[in-house]
Amino acid sequence: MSQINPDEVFDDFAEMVAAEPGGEGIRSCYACGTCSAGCPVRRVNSAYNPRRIIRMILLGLKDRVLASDFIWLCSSCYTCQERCPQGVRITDLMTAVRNIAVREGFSPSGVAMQADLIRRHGRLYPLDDFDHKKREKAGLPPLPSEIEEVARLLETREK
Amino acid sequence: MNRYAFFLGCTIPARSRNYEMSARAVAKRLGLEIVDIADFGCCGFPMKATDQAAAGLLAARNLALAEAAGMDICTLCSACTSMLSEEAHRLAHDAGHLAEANRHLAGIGRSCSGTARVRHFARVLIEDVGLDRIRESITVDLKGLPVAIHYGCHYLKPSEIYPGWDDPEAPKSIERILEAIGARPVAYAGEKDCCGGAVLVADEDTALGMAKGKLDHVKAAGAKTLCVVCPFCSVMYDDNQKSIENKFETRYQIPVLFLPQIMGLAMGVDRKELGLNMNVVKTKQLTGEILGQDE
Amino acid sequence: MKLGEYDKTVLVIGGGPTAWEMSRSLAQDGIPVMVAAPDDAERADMPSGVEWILGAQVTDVIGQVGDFAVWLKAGGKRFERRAGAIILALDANRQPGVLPAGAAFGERIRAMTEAEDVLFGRQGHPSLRRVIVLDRLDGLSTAASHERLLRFAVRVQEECNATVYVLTSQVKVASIGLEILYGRLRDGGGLVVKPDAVQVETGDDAVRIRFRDTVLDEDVVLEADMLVAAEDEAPSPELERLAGVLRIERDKQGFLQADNVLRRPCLTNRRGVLSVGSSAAPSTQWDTEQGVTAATAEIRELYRWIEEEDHPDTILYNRDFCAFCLTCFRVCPHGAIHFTDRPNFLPLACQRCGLCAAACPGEALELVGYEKETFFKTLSSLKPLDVEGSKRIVAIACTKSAGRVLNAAPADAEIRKGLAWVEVQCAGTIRTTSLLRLLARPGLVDGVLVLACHNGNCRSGTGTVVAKNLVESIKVLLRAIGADPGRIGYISTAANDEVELARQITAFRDGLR
Amino acid sequence: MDRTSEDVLVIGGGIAGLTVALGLAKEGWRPWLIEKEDRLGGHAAAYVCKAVEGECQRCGACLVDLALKEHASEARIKTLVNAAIERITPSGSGHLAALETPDGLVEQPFRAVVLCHGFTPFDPRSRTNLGYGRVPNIMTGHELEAMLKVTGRVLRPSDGAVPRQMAFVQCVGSRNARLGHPYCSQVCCGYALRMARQIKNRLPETDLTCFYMDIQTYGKDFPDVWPGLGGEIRFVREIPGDYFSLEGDRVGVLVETGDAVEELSFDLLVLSVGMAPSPDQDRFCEWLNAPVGAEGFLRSDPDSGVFVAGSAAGPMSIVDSIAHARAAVRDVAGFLEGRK
Repeated sequence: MSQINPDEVFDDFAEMVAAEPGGEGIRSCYACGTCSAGCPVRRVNSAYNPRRIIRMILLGLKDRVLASDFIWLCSSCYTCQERCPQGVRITDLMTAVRNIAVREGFSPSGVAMQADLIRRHGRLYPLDDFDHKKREKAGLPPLPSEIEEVARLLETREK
Repeated sequence: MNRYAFFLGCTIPARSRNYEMSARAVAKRLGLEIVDIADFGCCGFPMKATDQAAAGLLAARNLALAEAAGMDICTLCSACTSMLSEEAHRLAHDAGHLAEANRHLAGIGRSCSGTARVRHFARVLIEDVGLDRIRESITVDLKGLPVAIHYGCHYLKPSEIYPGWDDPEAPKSIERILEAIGARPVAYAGEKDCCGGAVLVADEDTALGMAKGKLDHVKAAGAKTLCVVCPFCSVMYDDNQKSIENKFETRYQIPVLFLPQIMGLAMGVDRKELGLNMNVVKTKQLTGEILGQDE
Repeated sequence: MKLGEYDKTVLVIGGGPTAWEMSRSLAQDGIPVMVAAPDDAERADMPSGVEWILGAQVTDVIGQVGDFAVWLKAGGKRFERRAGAIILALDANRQPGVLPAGAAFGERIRAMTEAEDVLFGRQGHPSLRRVIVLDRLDGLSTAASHERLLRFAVRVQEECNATVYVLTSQVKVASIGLEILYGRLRDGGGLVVKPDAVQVETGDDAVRIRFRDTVLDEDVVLEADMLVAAEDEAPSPELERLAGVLRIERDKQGFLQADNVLRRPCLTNRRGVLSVGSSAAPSTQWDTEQGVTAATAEIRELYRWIEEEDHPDTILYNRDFCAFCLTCFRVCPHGAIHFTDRPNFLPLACQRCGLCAAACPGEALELVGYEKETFFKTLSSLKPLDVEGSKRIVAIACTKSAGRVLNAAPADAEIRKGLAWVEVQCAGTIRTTSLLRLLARPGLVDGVLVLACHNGNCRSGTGTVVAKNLVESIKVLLRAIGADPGRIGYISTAANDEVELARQITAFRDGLR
Repeated sequence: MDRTSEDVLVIGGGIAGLTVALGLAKEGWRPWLIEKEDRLGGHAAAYVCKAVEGECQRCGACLVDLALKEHASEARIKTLVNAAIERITPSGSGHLAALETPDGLVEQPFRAVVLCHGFTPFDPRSRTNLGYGRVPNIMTGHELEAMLKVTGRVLRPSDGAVPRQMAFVQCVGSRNARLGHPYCSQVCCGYALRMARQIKNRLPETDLTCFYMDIQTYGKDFPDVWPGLGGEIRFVREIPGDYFSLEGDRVGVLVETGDAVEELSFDLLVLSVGMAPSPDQDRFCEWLNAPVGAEGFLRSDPDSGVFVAGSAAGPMSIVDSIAHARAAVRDVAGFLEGRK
């Protein structure tokens, strides 16, 4: 039976999350359970438990949270966020936590790949000749294969 | 009649052309002028998980393009709708954020003021076209075709970025459109449940499990088709229906149609023009019953 | 010592903040105040026009509102003073809850009062990283104890900028301002946990607490610089003695106000003896403020009542039948009987419950305006019912509950069918003989009902119980003589309980042979 | 001082208004008591006695009837029912009130105004996820009070059947930052659990569940009642996430269990709705510019002769409303006597 030990507790983790856009309201949580009870992901995969994640963050369990798989399970359906009696923006909170995780070097390959595709092509799915033919055949207007401007926008920003 | 900057996003032009075709067909029948803006790129949604600031910037760029063209945005994909609406909402309510966005957009010679309005195709139909005109456009009697509606999430939520729109806890908008075209929306358990599309990348089993739950309820409710308004939802229920059937050793054979595909049928639009032959789960039998013919 | 001189001075008992607030409020209204402070700590900010007797103990009190004789002990002397009213305003006795097994108070584990001195006392704030506040875990904390707990926790956060963990079983925020205080705690980074299985281990450098986090469903071990045990707002130890001296009721926890909503906010069973703040119940700041101000209103009202209305005798006394047995003195719930060579019935103290008259073995006492004027009148006015097969029930009804329901019911209401009733100030008024007289008229009276108030909602406190026991004893009597005990019944009710009362009266009627 | 000329306007004939008017009358003043409904007593007059087997549960609901009885024999109060306040405007050192009464418009100057307009029960329709009005057999605590008071029984609205499984959901509209209700309504634990005990006593076969966050200490008898309560009621420290209708008009809810989400169903579900400021508050605020407290309820402004008593000043029980109103009597009298 696992146990949480003092050395796992980072006092400033909750602060870190609260400072990230979307994480602001985390401390308003009453742990009432409305979020977890209504969560469609949780009904299928009990590893995902938004209330538990919030409690872990408030306790300061930084590594446990950031290195976990469960923070990537949120389907961002906003059911919990719409219902939270304390106005905790739980879906946005998960985004915030994911962003922190990525910056700290934890992110599933799929997620990184998607971001990379967009960086390079400005689209999740660049249109190749095959797509162009299909579109033409379907009588759909032509579209550029890539949006090069997106790449430039992201570069200028990262500078 | 207003003109709309038609925002397709990434998935639709490449993977859900049937949605695009049917939407264009219906728009034409209803006299909606939709304009393609070649420079539109990714809405930003897929980048949110890694870098929400960058995601917001991609959205802001698209909004800037629409503003420059002097048009509101009409979307088909619910994820695009929420990503763009969310950014529009922030740009309009957070001056600091607007300035920050423009600082970056300046780097590619663009700027925005946060005035562009973003609405989903279905919302435009209800608010700008109106149910009466939709009713008038009907030429085929759907004879109360039992349809299960999957509203999906981002079409309704977060509700704060959709002021004056449908109630996420008891949505009615698509129901009203379907009733207007002579279909019969059937209630089913878990109507509000998420398709799981966004979990697909992280955990396929969970995503498919979520989609399965919905298909079970839809089947139990005796609906002849499942109506969707988002390509992600379609991927989960249509493209993945076979793999769900195999994974859980069950059988559904529930055609999954995009809202404009059903509308098109009621307007007597040809199957091909609606891209119905591109749906993964075969739609022939369904349309056959409706049109009383077999192609 | 003699009575009979009206004196407006209010005796406030207590030396702390509540007594201070109380005397200030009275003084503001131009009411003379005398404070008997058990401790002898001088106070700089004494309200003007207030006589503050330090180290004073009230040893005996007789009399009635407007006219109390009080004996005090102070500075080794015993002396008598007069007062028009007495207000108990002692502050709570703060007791830390029980620590988990193995834990003991010391450097790192302190009770909250002590911790306040250490952390906010003169020696300034020691630098702390983490503080754990451990509350009792049986759910019996109060808004009062949590008001203090939350204030403490927020202060530790803001002044020592430490991370605060609060372990409790129920967050008690049912008082104005507490939810907002709880919000301040959370916004400041404080975490409230509702744990199971708490264990505490002390090391030299830190205190370790192990508990089951019911949200994580995992055991958590936290390390902190200090563990602070929350404290209950318990009754001051003085209260028990004072209750004896003043002959006033206490609740189960020992506060000087019976658990009876009719006494709230500040009344006791004795007119002119009030209790406020933590003398009456565990009190938040808000409760105390309301109690103090309400008590001032009460005093004003009492004095006006004394001055502007006449106060005729309430009890008729027949010395010839009196056995000087002190029964009346013992049963009087309102301290309205002053015994000299005879019982003296103090009209300002009497609340006309009639318990004394009912209990008097010699029937030497009679409640003015009851027996002859109402009971016998009703009895003699009874005519046999003309309707065939219908049953006549005579009820003796407490005017506060059943009396009100019956009067409000339309004449043709089911509840009033064949029912005649006598209203009494308190069901405790009823004499055995009255009920026997009724039962002795089978031709005229089929059933007899005693309609009293619910237990805990009785004005005299004991009248309900007395009436219930009376009916039980008469049932026994009837059985003994082979008569039908079903002819007499007891029902308790309330002014807003008409549906249930009707159901029970109908059931009683249907049960009559 | 000639007290008869010192008119005080007491707005609202609930327990607070009655207590204030009675107290002032006893002090010799001549309060006007204005009630918009056709009867005095306010919300509490509709509450049921919750006694269990002859033992009072300390809810205080009957205190309203006692106040009404006292009021009936108090000549110094000028009482107007079915009366609305058209407007209140400053006039000299006091306030000029235009009262719409059954006998037409009355204009009357007052030296002091006591706001006792009470609260409004939270309307669960405003949070559509609660299913109220959409899912059959979901009712509010106030509706349950009324049902018990009028019929003495508990029956399912949908079919009049006796509920075998019943649930209470606490903190509905209370302790809710999203709604701008940063307060505990103070009364809901008390009324829900007192009614639950009474129902359990009358229907021993019926299972009772209570979904909650924190159970508040209510009444002096709480220490005696609480330890045994778990034996009568199943306490679940969870707030349901979804409310829906099931076979046989049962109410389904989704509840977190710690390791999964469980679907529970009940014959009848009661939303323990809290207190919200009365809709009338805004008008009084505007006319008298009475300050608004952190919780969103009104505060007294003694300097300008504006006082607030009872649940118009914040959520509070009947017993606390009486205490608050008694205190207000002293403050109002002090003001009229020209004393702070």
